[in-house]
Amino acid sequence: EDAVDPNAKQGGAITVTYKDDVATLDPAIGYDWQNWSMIKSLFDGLMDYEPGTTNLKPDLAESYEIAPDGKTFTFKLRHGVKFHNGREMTADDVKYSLDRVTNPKTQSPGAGFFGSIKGYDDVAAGKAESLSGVTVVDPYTIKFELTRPDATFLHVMAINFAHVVPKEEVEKYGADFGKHPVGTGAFKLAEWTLGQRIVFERNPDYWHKGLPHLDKVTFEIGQEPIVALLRLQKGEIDIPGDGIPPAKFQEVMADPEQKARVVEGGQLHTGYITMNTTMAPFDNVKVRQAVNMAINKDRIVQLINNRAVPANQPLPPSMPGYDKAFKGYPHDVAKAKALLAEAGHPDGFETQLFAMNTDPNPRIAQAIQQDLAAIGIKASIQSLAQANVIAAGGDKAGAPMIWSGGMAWIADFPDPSNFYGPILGCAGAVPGGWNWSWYCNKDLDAKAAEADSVVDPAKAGERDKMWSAIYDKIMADAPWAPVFNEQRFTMKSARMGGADNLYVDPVHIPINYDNVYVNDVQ
Amino acid sequence: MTSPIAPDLPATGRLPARPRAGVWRQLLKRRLAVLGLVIVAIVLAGAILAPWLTGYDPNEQMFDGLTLEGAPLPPGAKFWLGTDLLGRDLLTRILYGARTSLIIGIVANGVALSIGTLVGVTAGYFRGWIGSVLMRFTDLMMAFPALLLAICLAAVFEPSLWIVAMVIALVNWVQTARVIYTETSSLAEREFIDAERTIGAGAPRILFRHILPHLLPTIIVWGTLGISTTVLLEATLSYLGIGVQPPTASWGNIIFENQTYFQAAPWLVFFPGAAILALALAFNLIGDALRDILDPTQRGRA
Amino acid sequence: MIAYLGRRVIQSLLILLGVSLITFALLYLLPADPVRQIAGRSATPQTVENIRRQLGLDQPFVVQYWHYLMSLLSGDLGRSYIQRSEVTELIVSRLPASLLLMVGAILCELLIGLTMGLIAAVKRGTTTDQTLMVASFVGVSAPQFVVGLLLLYVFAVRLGWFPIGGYGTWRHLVLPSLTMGILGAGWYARMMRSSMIDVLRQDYVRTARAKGLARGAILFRHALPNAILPVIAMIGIDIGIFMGGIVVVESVFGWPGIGQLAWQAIQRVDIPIIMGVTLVSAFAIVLGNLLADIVAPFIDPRIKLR
Amino acid sequence: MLEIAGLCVSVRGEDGEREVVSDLSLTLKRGETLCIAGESGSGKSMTALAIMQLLPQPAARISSGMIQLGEIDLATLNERQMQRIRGDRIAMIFQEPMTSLNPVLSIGRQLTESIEAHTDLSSAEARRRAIEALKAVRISEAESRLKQFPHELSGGMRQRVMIAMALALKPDVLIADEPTTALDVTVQGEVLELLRDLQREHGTSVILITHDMGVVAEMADRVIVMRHGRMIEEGKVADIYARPQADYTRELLAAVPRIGTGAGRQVLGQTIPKTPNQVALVDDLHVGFDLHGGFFGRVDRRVHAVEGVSFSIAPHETLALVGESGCGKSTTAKALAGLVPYQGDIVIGERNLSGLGRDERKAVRRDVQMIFQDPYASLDPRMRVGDLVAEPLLIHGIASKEERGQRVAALFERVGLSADQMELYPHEFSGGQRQRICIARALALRPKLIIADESVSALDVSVQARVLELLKELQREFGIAYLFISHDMAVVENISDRVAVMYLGQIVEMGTRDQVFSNPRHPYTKRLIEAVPVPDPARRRPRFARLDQEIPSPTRKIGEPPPKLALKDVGNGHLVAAS
Ligand SMILES: Nc1ncnc2c1ncn2[C@@H]1O[C@H](COP(=O)(O)OP(=O)(O)OP(=O)(O)O)[C@@H](O)[C@H]1O
Ligand SMILES: Nc1ncnc2c1ncn2[C@@H]1O[C@H](COP(=O)(O)OP(=O)(O)OP(=O)(O)O)[C@@H](O)[C@H]1O
Ligand SMILES: [Mg+2]
Ligand SMILES: [Mg+2]
Repeated sequence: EDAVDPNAKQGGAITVTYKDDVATLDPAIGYDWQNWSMIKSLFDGLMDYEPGTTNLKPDLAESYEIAPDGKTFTFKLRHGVKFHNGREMTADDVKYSLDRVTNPKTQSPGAGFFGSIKGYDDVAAGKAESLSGVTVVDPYTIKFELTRPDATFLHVMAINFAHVVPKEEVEKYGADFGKHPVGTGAFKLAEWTLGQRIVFERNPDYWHKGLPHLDKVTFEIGQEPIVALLRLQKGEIDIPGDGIPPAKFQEVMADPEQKARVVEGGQLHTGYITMNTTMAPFDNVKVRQAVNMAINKDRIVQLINNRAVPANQPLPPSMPGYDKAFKGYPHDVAKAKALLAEAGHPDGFETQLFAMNTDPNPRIAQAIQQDLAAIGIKASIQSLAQANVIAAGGDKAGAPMIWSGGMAWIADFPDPSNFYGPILGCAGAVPGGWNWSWYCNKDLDAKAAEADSVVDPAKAGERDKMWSAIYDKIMADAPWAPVFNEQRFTMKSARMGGADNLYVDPVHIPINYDNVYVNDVQ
Repeated sequence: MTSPIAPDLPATGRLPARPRAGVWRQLLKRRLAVLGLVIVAIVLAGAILAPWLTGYDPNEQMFDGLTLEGAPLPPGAKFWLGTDLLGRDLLTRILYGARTSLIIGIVANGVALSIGTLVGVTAGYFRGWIGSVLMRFTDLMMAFPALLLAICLAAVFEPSLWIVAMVIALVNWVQTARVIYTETSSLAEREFIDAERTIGAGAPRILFRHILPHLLPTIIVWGTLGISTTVLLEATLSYLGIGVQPPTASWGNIIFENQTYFQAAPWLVFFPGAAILALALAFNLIGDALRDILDPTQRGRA
Repeated sequence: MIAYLGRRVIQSLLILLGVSLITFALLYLLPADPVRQIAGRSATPQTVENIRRQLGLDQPFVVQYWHYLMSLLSGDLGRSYIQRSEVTELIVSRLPASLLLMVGAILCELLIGLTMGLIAAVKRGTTTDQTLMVASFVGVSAPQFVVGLLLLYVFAVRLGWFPIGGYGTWRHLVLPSLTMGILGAGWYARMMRSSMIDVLRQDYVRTARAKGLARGAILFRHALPNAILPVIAMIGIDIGIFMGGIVVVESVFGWPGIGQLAWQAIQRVDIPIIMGVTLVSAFAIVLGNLLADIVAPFIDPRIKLR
Repeated sequence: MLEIAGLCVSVRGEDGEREVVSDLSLTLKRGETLCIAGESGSGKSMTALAIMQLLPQPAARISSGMIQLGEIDLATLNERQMQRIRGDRIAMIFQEPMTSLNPVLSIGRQLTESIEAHTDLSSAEARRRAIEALKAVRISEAESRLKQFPHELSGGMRQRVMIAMALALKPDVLIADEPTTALDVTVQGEVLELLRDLQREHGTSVILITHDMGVVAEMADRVIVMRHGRMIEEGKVADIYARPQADYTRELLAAVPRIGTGAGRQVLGQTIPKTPNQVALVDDLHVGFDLHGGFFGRVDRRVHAVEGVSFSIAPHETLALVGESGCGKSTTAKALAGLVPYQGDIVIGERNLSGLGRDERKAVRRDVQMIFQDPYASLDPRMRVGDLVAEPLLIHGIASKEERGQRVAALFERVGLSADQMELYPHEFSGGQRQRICIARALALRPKLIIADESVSALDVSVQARVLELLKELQREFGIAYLFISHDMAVVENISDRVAVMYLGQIVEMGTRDQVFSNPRHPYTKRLIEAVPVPDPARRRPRFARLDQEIPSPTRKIGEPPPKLALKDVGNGHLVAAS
């Protein structure tokens, strides 16, 4: 077991605010910014990350074994872990939970993560109720057989969709389980007033002794980020879950007292422009490269108050596999023009740029538009609601260019493969898919499979290199123009304690509720 | 006492010599109305002459239009009304934005007003099944969420200024129709309408010459209030992807894009807001004066 | 009266049916696919199809609508695609807040608007009148978001008279109602002024003056009830307008009403919620119009319900 | 009591100010009745309003002069001080009873509020006073009436409520502006009687504005005659009638129609062949208004406004329709003009109105023109009167624009208005002037039949005489027929060839003028003739006998139509209903 912060104080309560409603706390379903880390505090999976880092560690599992072929994983479960309802968690629950999440009736948006488990296809097709590749060896041992070696499998066991749920509670509440979540997590649900407030209280029986530090976490729902910040400034709340609103960023940073309470950290995020590689003229790699060179990323970063760093490749810098040596495309208007001319468009062309309609995305789109105009590309902006942009991207003839901001890939887990499959691989380049550049390179798909079959943790460095090479190749084909990697700025109340990295935890967003504490309790 | 008056005999009446003072002339006699006309003229001139009035391009994001931290510049010598979040000149954007907003606030609003008036007057005057059908349809439209219609239209059509104008017209006539309906039905009961019928006046004449003038105050109230409402509605619609898309400026979307910054950069909300207000007020001043001029019982009022 | 009510109720039901049909059809035509919102980014095409079939979204429009209508009749509005909760539950939990805000807002608009209109009509042509006119236009032209934040900033943050948003006591209600009310007040003020000016030159007002009544009695007892009739009709209309503005105000003040629910649902094509909220708001509008019509005869005895 | 000196009232029009009352001085003693008579538009109403400080805003104002009530100069008082005077010390009854009561307040409220405003009686006390006042104006069931609203009362009752309101506080001065113009003779008789009673009891001074010289003779102590805004004669009523000084007064008195003097007119009655060239033929006309009521909103009662009325009018003929308020005269007229749905037959010219297409109806409509009872309500207030009069010509495409203007100007002169007034709007005219505009409008098309619904009742006698003369002249020249609706029996006698007496929707007596006036057979007819005031102060009637019961109502339950009266010929076509 990892150590508990010796300075931590026990007790106290904090308040966190969010603008948008919390949809559900069912780990098989919740996939939003807000409920993602809430679920992590209510439920546990076999694996987890060390707080504030991207380092995997066993969680409900005490230990695990990987067969040399990389296709069989065996987990030993921790003894004495209890659900909030008092029953002990066993391997049957793990199996049940995975059967449930892959069952189409559950309608889980995360079912696809488990595609490498044997028997997945039958369950997904509704032909089987249970994953044949998951075997309960004994109440404290569970074995997974995969159809292919999968280096990401341990990460998959750490994501919310793999969290363990008690069968009896799920059956009791049926479709409403998401409103009555029962897990093994550090907190349990105490109150849920729809549309207003969710209250978590400390789980006294939490298996990880000494955690959580807080007695209570209250989530208040439905308020504008600007107002949330006002309330933080008045000391009414502790964490504005939606972050510092752009309109207030400079005001906050200009005040040393407030600035001191802002924690900055990296984020597994990349903002990029997709170019539909099946649509003329973006089917010409030179055009795509020209676009890459036309974008003035520094200016865009300046527009969002320097809350990001310019990006030159799909992976964000804090992701394993990020190629530090890669220089990407320079901002070079002349060269971009030359490339366009080579591609047969000396006078440019007209196209459309889709973007989501929430600030600052329309602004960024306009900056991109101006940059494109400088090399002769006249892009008209379609600023739409999220659902409409996604719909256009999933249609092969829908959108020539999309600015990904607002809907962008925030990694599900810290692994380089996570930026490939659905958004750059062939699997995503289908109607309704998320590969909006419709880039499908069979070669790279094979290379990706090869990289993912390197399961041995000792070879992780090697595997990262393989991924770097894949992304470098992608950049040569330039289906995307990466623009920036967002930085996270979490602001907290003065009374909150705990290491800074808990406040920019790469997986617990905005903060790691289990490990933070408040200073104003005895 | 014996001068014959029959149509088949020559008429010998002496006509009054004094010509009638035209509405226009009367309007120009009123200080406030003139103020309104001047404001409208300024806005119109600003919209039409925008390219000659400013040295900037409305969509040009200037490097020196932002601070190094990416903050917009307050009003100053170079940028008279300051710059926006992308470093564009606000004055230029307001001037060009007037083009969009005038179309919305005047054309779209005018069309909505006309449809509403037409429906309301028809339903109120004819009653019977025409009236019933029209009013039930109005009720339906009123109960139907306009925004949804707008979103769907946006999905079907290529977003453009004219589409948004059409949507606004389609959505905004309903309330007018209801109010006009109520008023028309009570007007239709008035005895002078009966009197018109006995001299053989047909429905069009009664509706346009006798009922419509009485509805004028209501129409003016709704029309002038509609200016601000529609201009702001346009911003909501362009936010949903229907209507003018960035970077095209309109007063509504300048406000809408920047409203969260109203403390950090108040000029971004204040100036376009003032422009909308001025336009609406100007029309109200003209409308009020018109109403007085066309209402004979108000004569003698300066 | 009962016959009248009966007829109106049937008409209202037909209107609601019409609204449900049109909304359903529009949502059906909407190019954004709800199933993909549900299925998420890692879903295989097969998963997508599975979900589509389970939700019955692969069926022809008529069948889908029929199913919806049938469950509607049994009081079931379906289950949200994204939130996965009963729509009825979601709406019921938020409706009281919306209704409260609506009542508060309408009270504010009437109070502010009618007072302004009354004063402007009486002081017609004076500086007071012109000031009020400008004020009412400011109310109508000001973006609600900014108005809300300003009120919040001044009265909650600076002066601390009211809480910074939230829901619960009457003090929570004041600022959001005021924000909504300021817009409506502009409308009511203009309408009231217009109709009051008309009433003030009626013969019976002259009679009242001839009786030596005090100004207050003339205005409030004689002129107001006559002038307020068009305003009453407006309240029914107002509910519809209100539904449009509610989203902004709710989110500024963290008010747990159905506006936010609807807004999020629209953004994510959560059809059952959109349908539910549409029907509820249509119901409110229809009811508002009906109430306005029923109240009218109590104010003007000449009006007969027919 | 009240003294006016050098009063000038001016109104602002499109082209500057114009005096409508000039240099008027008068005194009113306690308990005295002062009648102001004079031409329509001579400033009578303006004078009354000036006293009350209620001149129409923003157009009119007192430009100079003094109005002294006791020691107070009313012209110098501010609004608040004036409030204490109005209602309490000076009360006023207005010319238009229909619009002068607030439609949304109950009678009781409107009565008690003025009592409460000027006394500190408790509300129960005020209520008692109100009931007393209502009883004083002889409104039956006074207590339950308090809850009723103005629209639920007939015109006569409304006027009585107005009077009750004015008298409830026992003012020192009562100004009554044409209090009986809208009423039929029987009710007029009652109202006048009432005024006299009240004056006797409280010693109120009354200013009575009227153009009915019969009423003047009956009521006045002193008379003022006005013309063009100036007082042209003043004196004791007997002196004025006996020895009028001014020419105009003489003219006025000469013009007064008197019962029993109309005989000079050539009687065409029976000589007119019944068919085929009738201008209009009405056969068994029924008009009913359904009333919805009860809990289920079904039709449960019906107003039998017109029940089986038959008559015919020949060219050159004037048929007078008389009867008390609410007996269905206007409704008959409206049916003829095609404004209400009816049963039975109406034949205009040769054509039966039912079963005509739209264009034909329009053509027929041209031949029938109507002059409405309420001139103000029947003129579009937003149009210039010149345009209003030209409108029929325009609609029927007669004459060029210029010619139209000339024709309208000629019409204006013909009805005693000046062509300059064509540019004005209806509200800028006095009650009588408006009526003349309506007449001009009806004449514009030179129809075959003119329906004149109380068209001359609002006119002063001299204009009345002129208009009647004009009507007759037109009849002579063009053979226009008239359906002349009136409650003024003297006028009726003066103009009509035949007379039909209506009661509760049915005709109870019909015959030539001589038959009806010299030999009235039906008791109701007799009563109508009796009720006419005599324009001679020397021959004041003792007391007018009131009917004990209220006028019966034409509203009946569905399925209980009123019994049909059979008309019997008592000789030479003189039809009388058996009573
Ligand atoms: N609101 C007004 N604006 C302009 N002129 C008016 C207005 N009201 C009345 N007048 C004019 O004032 C003059 C006097 O009108 P007033 O009403 O006093 O006449 P009157 O003697 O009462 O006539 P009648 O017997 O017809 O009622 C008329 O010439 C009329 O045209
Ligand atoms: N639209 C209507 N609805 C219901 N009842 C009506 C309507 N119009 C007239 N009446 C009623 O019909 C009856 C006849 O009315 P009408 O107007 O013909 O009377 P009138 O003889 O012209 O009386 P007056 O001399 O007072 O004008 C009255 O009792 C009246 O209340
Ligand atoms: Mg008069
Ligand atoms: Mg009548």
